[in-house]
Amino acid sequence: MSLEPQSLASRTAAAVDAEPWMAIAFLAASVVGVAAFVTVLGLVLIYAERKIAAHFQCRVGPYRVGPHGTLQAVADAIKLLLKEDVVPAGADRLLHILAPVLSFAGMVLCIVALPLGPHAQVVDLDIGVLYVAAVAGLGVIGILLGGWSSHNKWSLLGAMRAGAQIISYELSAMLALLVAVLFSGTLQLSGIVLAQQEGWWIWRAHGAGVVAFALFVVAGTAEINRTPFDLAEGESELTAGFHTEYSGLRFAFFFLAEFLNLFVVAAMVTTLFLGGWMPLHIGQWAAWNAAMDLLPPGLWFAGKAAAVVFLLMWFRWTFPRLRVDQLMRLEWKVLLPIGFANLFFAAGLVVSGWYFFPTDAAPTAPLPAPAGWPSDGAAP
Amino acid sequence: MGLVTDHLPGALLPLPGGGALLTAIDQVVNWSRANSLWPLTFGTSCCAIEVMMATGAARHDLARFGAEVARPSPRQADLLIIAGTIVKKMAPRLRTLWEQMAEPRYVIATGSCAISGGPFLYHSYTTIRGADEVIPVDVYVPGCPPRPEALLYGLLTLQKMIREGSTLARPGQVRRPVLAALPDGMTLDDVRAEIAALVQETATVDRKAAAAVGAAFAAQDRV
Amino acid sequence: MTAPAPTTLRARLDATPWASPLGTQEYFVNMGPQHPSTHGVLRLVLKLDGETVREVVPVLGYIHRGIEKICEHSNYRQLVHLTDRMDYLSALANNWAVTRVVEKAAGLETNGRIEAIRTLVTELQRIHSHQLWWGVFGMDLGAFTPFFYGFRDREILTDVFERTIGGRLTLNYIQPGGVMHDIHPEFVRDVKAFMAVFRPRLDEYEALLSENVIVQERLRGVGVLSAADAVALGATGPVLRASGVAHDLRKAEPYGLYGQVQFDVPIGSRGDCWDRYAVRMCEMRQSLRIVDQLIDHIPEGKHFLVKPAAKIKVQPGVWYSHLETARGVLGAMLVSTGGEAPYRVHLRTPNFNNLWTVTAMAPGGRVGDLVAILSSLDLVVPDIDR
Amino acid sequence: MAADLLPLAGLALSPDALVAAVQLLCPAAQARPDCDRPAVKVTVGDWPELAGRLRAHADLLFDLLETHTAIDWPESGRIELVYLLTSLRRGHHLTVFVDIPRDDPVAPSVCAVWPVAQWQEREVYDLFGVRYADHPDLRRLFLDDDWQGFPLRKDYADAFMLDRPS
Repeated sequence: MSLEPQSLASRTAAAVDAEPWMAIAFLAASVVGVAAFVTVLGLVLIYAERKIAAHFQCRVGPYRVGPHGTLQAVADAIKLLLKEDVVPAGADRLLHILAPVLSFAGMVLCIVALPLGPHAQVVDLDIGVLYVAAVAGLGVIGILLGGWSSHNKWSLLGAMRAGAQIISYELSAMLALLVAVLFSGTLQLSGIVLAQQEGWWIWRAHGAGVVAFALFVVAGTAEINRTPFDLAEGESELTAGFHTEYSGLRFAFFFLAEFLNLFVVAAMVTTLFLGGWMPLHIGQWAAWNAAMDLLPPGLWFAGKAAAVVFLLMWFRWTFPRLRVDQLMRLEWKVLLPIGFANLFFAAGLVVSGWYFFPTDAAPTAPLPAPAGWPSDGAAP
Repeated sequence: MGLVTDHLPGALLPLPGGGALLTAIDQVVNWSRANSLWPLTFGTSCCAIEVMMATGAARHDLARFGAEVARPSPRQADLLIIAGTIVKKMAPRLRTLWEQMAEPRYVIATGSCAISGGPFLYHSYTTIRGADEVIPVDVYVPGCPPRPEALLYGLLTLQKMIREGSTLARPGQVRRPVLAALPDGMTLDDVRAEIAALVQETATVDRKAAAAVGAAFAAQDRV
Repeated sequence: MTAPAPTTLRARLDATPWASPLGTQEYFVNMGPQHPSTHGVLRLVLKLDGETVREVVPVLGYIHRGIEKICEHSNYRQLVHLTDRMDYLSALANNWAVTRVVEKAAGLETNGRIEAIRTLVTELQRIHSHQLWWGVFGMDLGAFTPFFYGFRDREILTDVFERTIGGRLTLNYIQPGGVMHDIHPEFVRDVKAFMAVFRPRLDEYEALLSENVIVQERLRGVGVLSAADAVALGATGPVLRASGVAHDLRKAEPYGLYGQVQFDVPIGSRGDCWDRYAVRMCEMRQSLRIVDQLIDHIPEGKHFLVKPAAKIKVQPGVWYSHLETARGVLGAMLVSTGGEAPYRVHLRTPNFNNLWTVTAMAPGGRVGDLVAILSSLDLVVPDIDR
Repeated sequence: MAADLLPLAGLALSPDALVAAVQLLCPAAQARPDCDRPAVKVTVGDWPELAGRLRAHADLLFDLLETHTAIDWPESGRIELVYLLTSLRRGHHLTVFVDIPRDDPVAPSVCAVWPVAQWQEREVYDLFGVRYADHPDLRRLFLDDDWQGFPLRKDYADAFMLDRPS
């Protein structure tokens, strides 16, 4: 089995060179594929959340619609699609309509760059990590616009909370993410997965990986507005927060984006710290690694992502919500210093090569000089 | 309602087989609406504890029917459960809440207060005599307050009403709740016959039996 | 003395001064009457500066049904069922308050069995009420699971009530002259079974919510109510006790069998949300203690001493009687001019008086604090509005 | 602060002593024997001063205004205000009755003495129409601002109300 990753885009690029119409076929296929993937995944996540919540709470959850309630999310989706769509009087109509689309788009743009398996990645960008971090920020624009345009003070309050919260926690998420980038020596998501061929960063990095993992889980939970950081829509405080005035299809977009963001965070955690689709390899133990390879990489990825999703759901159904100033204090006074310290510690580890199974391609090799520069590498 | 639902019947019906297709679509749509009744978190009085909280809680678990997603915003809710007394000051707010809900929306009135004013019917200067004086109600669940099981039955009745009720071609057509509430295999005529039999039975007096019952009561009183 | 001109809410809001040290604008937000954390139809007009609450103006009357007026047109037996619908979470204590004042006014006797049953079921309902409060408190803080745990255990107790009383919530059980039905033969066994289940569950509650660091952060030092303020604003019950005033009518003026049982009155020291939370958690344990002492010693006797059809008549005069419900002091004042119906009934409800402490506690805190404060007051809105 | 508010058991005055003590403070106060708890009736002129003294006097210490309400007596043309006072520190109770004329019901506000009176007085204003002088915020409490009439008055008539069929 070849684990050499190859994104859909790179495979198609070869085909496009031969047959130009393949470009259109690639576009159409990826649009349909991503749409189907997103829909099915959203329904599964919604069903899983309701069922898991129910079992945490000593009840059975959806049970009557389809066997064990499996069609519950389908019924909800169809109902939401056909529900009346209200734009309140006094709302900024254009922004009101645009906001859920932006929120949804940010999430979909993240998903196309995620390596779900060695051959299951739509686009494999060189700067995948930066790209995901950047487009994930689109979601907050959607939330801010939605709250602003709704002409409702509760919405506005929710949106402002979300804005402050997501932008703050983005910092910690970045710092945690940089640790994995440092160890892997690349910004390419598939490269990061490959760099974990001899072990996942969470255990290979002498503590720095664990700290970064925990940081990223906390900051990620905050970025997707889930309990204990669900201040943006905190039901008991702001009725429904930024989406108070949304109904029908547009609310469904927010709702779906919220659940798929859960997957995006879980997938990022998996990719950066849990080896992505990489089986549990340990160094050069060939027998062990071969045994681990028996499970296909897609299953490895799904299993790890599901475990992280379950962890986040566990948070949600256990913890109460933080207060808005406590939330900020946690970020700026606790997580951020820890993140910085951890980053420097990790940098030290990388430079000294003092971690399990250091790769040969560590940044000790000199970088190639850019074209046109003097060959001795000195700046002109 | 939506762009699609408004224009779909007009576009489909002229086509060959369009009617059958429309019926199939109707069934799917009504199935989804019936099985995804998200209630509004709204309770005014005692009924809120029984029908909103106890029914949603672990033992009775409204989630089994897909109705546990309580939305605090009326825009996202499908079902308004009027749980408790409605007074004059609240009536305009209730109306506003109902108007803010997006179509299709359904209303269940629970408890005597929301049905008729209940214990506060007489000598009260504020109590509205039934929430249906303010907004249209689909299903009434009696009780003071109703047991959670009663609300579940009300919910199932509403689901039946939705499944058998309005179609895309004829929106707004509502199946009457009395018919929807009947168990399977029973028609309104059966009920009428049963009532007639009961009336007949109570109207006929068996003098001998009545005398025996009276004697038994008299004996009890002496003891 | 000059007669003042009555104002309106609009005028009241317009008259509030706008203070904006940063040049930012303060704004009003309506919380309620339909809001998930006002637990009913309480409406609060908040003046906010960003997230900070500057002022809270409660607006009442969204469930004002005129119970006092209806009482004037009811006879002395009919009074009881109306009280079920005020503070429905301590319906039995409400029944008892009105029953006591009618019994006092009409000179009706009770016996040991009646008093023991009344004390027992009222104490059980105090637990019942606090279980619901605990669940809803968790939900207001943003944790949903406590709600389900609270209700899971509450249903066991609801079954106990249902067997003896026949109802689940509005029980209408304690009547002038006795209790509606004698206790069910399985009552004692059921209550013991409940206590065996609930004691470990109470520890589970503590592990899930009390020991959670976020809960402690949210509650400690939030909504501080000094003892002097609590008394001045008329607070009673757990709210008053959390501020450090050991006032509990069960101890101060023992009624029922409270004079014969051992129990402690938990009090707080700082009067913050955490103290109010802790006081109620301790009260559940104390109630279990009371039930424990009484459950095996219910005296024999009749459960109803007045003929069910007998009309109750009261001589002219004024009577007042009060007792401790799960939320504070519930008083019933009865004015009679003779005959079978009261001339005037006034009900002093704990929630009406406890509510106003929020106007002293909330300013300066955040919106999230306000929700915690409201929840720590354990308000039942129909009891405020009557 | 908290410590001095703890009930001082055994210091409660007996009902007779309580009435006598009030009569010392306000000689015009009359005892009300038809009340089951110690009760006095004072004139509306004496009341504001007496209220302050009841609150502050070391032997009385009525720190809690348990409730305040009114009784309408249309036959004698008066509204009787009722103040139920409790001393948490002493553990005794006192009921104070104040008569005001029914056609011009103006009474002094005691919310400077007991702050909770602010809302209790608003309730009485709402339901009985008693106007309190120097009340900081006299508005309807339960009913809408534009409500006509005062429903707990005995002669309140409302086309909306239904009488129970007998």
